[in-house]
Amino acid sequence: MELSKAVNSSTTIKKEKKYSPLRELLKNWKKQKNALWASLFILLLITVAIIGPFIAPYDPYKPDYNAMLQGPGIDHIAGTDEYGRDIFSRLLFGARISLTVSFLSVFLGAIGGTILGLLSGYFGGWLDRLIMRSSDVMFAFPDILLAIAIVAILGPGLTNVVIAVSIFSIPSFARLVRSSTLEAKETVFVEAAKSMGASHFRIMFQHILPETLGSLIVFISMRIGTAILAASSLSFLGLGASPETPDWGAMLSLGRDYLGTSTHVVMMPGIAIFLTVLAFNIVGDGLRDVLDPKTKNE
Amino acid sequence: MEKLLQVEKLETQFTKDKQKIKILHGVNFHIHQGEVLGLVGESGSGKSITSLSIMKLFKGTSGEINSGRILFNGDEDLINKSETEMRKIRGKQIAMIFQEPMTSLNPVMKIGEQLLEPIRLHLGLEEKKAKEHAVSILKKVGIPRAEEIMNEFPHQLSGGMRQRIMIAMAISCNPQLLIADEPSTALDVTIQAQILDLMKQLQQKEKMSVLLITHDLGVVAEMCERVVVMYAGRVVEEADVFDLFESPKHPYTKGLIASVPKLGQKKEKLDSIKGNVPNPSELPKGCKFAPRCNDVMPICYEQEPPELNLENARSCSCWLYKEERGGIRV
Amino acid sequence: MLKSYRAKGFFRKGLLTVLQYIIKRIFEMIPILFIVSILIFFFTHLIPGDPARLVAGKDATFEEVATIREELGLDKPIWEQYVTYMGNLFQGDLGTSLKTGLPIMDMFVDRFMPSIYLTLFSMVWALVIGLLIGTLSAVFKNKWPDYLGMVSAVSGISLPGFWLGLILIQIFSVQLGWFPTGGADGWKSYVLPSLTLGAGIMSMLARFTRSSLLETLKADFIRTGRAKGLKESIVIPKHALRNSLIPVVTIAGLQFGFLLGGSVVVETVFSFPGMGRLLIDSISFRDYPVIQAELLLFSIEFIMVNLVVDILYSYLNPKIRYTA
Amino acid sequence: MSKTLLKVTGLKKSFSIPAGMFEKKKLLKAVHDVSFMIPEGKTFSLVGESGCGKSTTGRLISRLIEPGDGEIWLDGEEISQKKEAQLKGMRKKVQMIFQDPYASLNPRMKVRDIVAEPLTIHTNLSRAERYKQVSEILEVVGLSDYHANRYAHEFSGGQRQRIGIARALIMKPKLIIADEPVSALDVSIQAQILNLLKELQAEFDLTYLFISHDLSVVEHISDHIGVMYLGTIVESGPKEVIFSNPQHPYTKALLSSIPIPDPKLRRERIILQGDLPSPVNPPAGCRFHTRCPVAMDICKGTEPPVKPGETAGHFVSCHLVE
Repeated sequence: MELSKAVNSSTTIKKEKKYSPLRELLKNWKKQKNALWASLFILLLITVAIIGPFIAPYDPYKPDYNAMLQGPGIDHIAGTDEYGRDIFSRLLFGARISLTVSFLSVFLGAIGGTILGLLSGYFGGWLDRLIMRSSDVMFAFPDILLAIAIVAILGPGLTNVVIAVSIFSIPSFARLVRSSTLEAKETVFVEAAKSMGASHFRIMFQHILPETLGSLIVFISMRIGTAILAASSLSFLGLGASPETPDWGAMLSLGRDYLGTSTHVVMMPGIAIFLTVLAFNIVGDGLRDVLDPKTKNE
Repeated sequence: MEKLLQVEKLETQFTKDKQKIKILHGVNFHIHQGEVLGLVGESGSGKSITSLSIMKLFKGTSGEINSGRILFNGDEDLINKSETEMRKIRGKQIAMIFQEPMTSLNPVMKIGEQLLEPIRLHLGLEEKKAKEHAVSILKKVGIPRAEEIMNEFPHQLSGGMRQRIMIAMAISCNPQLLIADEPSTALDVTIQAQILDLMKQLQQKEKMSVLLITHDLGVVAEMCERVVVMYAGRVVEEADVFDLFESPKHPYTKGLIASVPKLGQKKEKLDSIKGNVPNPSELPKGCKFAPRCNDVMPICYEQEPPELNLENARSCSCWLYKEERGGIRV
Repeated sequence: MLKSYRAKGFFRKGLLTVLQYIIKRIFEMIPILFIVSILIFFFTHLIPGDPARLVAGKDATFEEVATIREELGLDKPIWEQYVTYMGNLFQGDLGTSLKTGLPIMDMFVDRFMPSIYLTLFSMVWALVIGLLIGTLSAVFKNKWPDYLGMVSAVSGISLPGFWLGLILIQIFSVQLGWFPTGGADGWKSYVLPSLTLGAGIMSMLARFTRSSLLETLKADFIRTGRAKGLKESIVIPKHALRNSLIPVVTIAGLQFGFLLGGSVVVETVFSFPGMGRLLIDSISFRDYPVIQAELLLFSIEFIMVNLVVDILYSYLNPKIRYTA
Repeated sequence: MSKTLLKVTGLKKSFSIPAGMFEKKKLLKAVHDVSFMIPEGKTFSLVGESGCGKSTTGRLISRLIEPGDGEIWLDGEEISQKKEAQLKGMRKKVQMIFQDPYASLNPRMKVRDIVAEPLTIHTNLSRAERYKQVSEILEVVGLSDYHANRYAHEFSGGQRQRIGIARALIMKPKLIIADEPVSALDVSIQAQILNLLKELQAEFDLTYLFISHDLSVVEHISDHIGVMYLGTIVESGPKEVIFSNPQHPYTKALLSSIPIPDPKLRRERIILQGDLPSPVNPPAGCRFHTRCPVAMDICKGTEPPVKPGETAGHFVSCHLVE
């Protein structure tokens, strides 16, 4: 009698919650305080990028020669530029440009790189050598220089910036995915799947790709930061967005002549770029802690 | 015989995600001068943590000693020693060998450099003398071409050789106590035999005390004079090696010995211990072994058994041996 | 006596394998350089616009343009142009600028060294400070030096270089007047550009050093060192740092490319008379012989740096040094 | 005498390993002329130290790696040269159990999907039918439906190994290749798994190829044993013969090296000197001669032939044996 009671009390101490990877992820994500704030900031940016045109107080293209180079104030919270255009409105529009350009170019690069890296790592042999040697050649050009070269050929413009940035992203993604594919390929559970007679397709997509996702997501988030910096550098150099576009880099480029007199013209877009890139980097760091098993338990 | 090391009510805990997890729950045992003591247990029993606690090697981990005493050489309590004082003991009076010979040596330093470190530090020998000493130690642990090996890197040597180097490093300053944490587990059987043989010889020649930590009952039977069995961060049984294998007292020890396949034993079915090794953060109430025990009694689920002294200087923590609880077999 | 000879023999063997390794790497570089040169050559020819027309000017007649085209050898098939170009290249002739009509070699002479100094200064301070911050952060993990170091590092990689440059100019040149706003005369003019250019790399190296060192500190041999009774002030530099430098060196090499690219932006911000600014000027003028020569030079530089890194890596890692 | 399920003759495999510049590629001779057979319903164990080629042999037979030379007859069919597409039948008949129960189960899949994977690959059963079979087989290995809807890493080593066994059983295979299935487990759990494997063998008439370095485990589970050293089987035969009357000096040394869990049986051991030679440069002649305590001159030059021993099914490769 006493015994069975004791047994019951010891085996039913607690009814643990059922494990689910998503819940685990959310639980760990909440522990990443900085990353949580940074991801909220990014969500806000995305919202702004979508609804920006509706909430912008002024037309970002319309010059106002009565209000040139005004400092931040009640009428213009971020001041105005040399044509009297409202900087805050331009920043809102710029968020849409920056996010579109960086998301598009990183996703294009990520998709291309992932496919190449997966094939290269999984099949090895001549395919691997071909893909890796080509990426070696690409790596012979420093990142931004490659983008500059591509834009030099294609001509300036935002579309070409997207193409340039995605092309220079491909080899990095390919290498990343290849190395985690090689790692995953050596795992015993992949061997187990092979021993069961699983097809290449099943092994690649059921067993290997999920293994690479963690580091891929981390890299994507870091890469978006890089892409924003690269795109704005190109615009700054006059190789990206045309000067009248409310692109953050282009705004900075125009504003530099007024740096001495109206600092805000340069400060505002600079802060926007800095905070956005910072947010993506912090989110990347947080994701690394959550997703990358190597740095877990730190 | 005099006691070289006395561990009393040692409690050690780790912190994970701001939660404190106790790994050792009051560990008691002692080692005599010149004795080989086996510390046996399965994964999670806390045997390795016990050795790290003795050395206070917690830097870089969240481990800390909560309470207890670790008396070394009579009345020196290691727990009260500062880090500086501990450094003078580590490698000099108490030395340690680890399980993984492949990763326990620094891959970018020559063997000689690594071997000379403790010799210079603790013995204060000048360059030439230190080198001579190092070479003589290498020869002592059976390393051929000792002078050449001094200039080689770890990755040029086999696992067995690296473990010999680790042993050489450990005995280079004539320690009173050698803690060997699974020294032969990662090695092949024939190499394991070499290493165990070497350790036995050195122990007898140098009159060191050895604390041998292992999960392998075969190694224990072969090497040790006395044995301490650990389960879930506690010592459950302590006895002379012959007594322990002849008549194990604790149901866990009994189960452990019975579940090992033995050469020449014709048995269709092995005796096994039911259930699983418990996770240190989810221990049951009362006796930690109760859910897996064949002789479990109601009290086992309620209260932890005290450590009971039995005849032949052995002890056992089990309610079976408390007479007023109806314990029957002694 | 015999013993010491043997030991020396071993050392020589190590040296020999390093030499072998270098030769092997140089051989591997050749096809890559070759392909890179082809790519650059053909891609620069894809740049829209007629160079002959550019040289001749807007008002030139059709005949004039044709003559110039012939002079420049642009009427020949592109393969032939490439062979001629490579032939000239091996004789040290990089071609002539369309814009200035000067030999490109002469244009590079004045600009090459300032750019090299700029990248080297940036790399050196970034390495020193990056390693220092990374090491301190790892040693004082989760204490204030770590937080401070890592906050500045993550900010450093998020700062747009051109913006940082502009702000530095505003503060230190315009307001305080400590340094010139541009040019390349004397060490003072290198300070702000190097600071700007190195900030990103410094931050990356600091982050990487930290994580690499933390990883190494978890290794078994660190515990062995502590069990020997070694002080932390020996364990960390002698045992841990040496091991964690191996991956840091690789990363530093890759980041050098980032520096070369970044120099284009920074030179533009600081009106620095170097290779990077020349590139941007040439692009806006479509001065494709210059673009071509620049790209080739940059990629050779980058490949060379990676070679040096590989050699350094093989030196730091005895596993490579002693296995062949 | 029962039918032979697996017969391996003259199996060889070398791997080329990267070499420095100006050097020829090196060959690592992992398996060098291995032959043995397993009667249906019996257990054959390959035992040896690291680098002896026992795991490679298992992987060759399961066609995870391409055999270099030799024949593999499974259930009357030669499978060593078949293409992957032709191996469907063999893949159903042969299943594997792996050493590391933590690594061999995909951490991102639920237990029931892991166990059902062979069915997903080889059959057209509906999901419901697959899961029904999964819960039946889980019960057989001592788990329950409670485990099916969870992820493998929520369980302990022993339970995970049971999941691995369930996955191997679900296709009702004839041959199970178990590569060190208990060496990663705690002692008290090892016994559970060994008992389970024995029970399952009786219940489903399974044939085991058991690969292990642990002679005590091997003795417990096997009918026949092959002792491997540097890619070759140096001695093979019925368990009783190998353990009570070993002929090869390596087998003797190996048996003598095992620490016996009984302090009363402490004994003088044969301790082999030196390290295992590298399979990249195996010694000429008898591969064991560099460490053999009774080596003769002939051993250095001539590889010993396989000679039958006194008992039926006992074979030894040693110049000393007449």
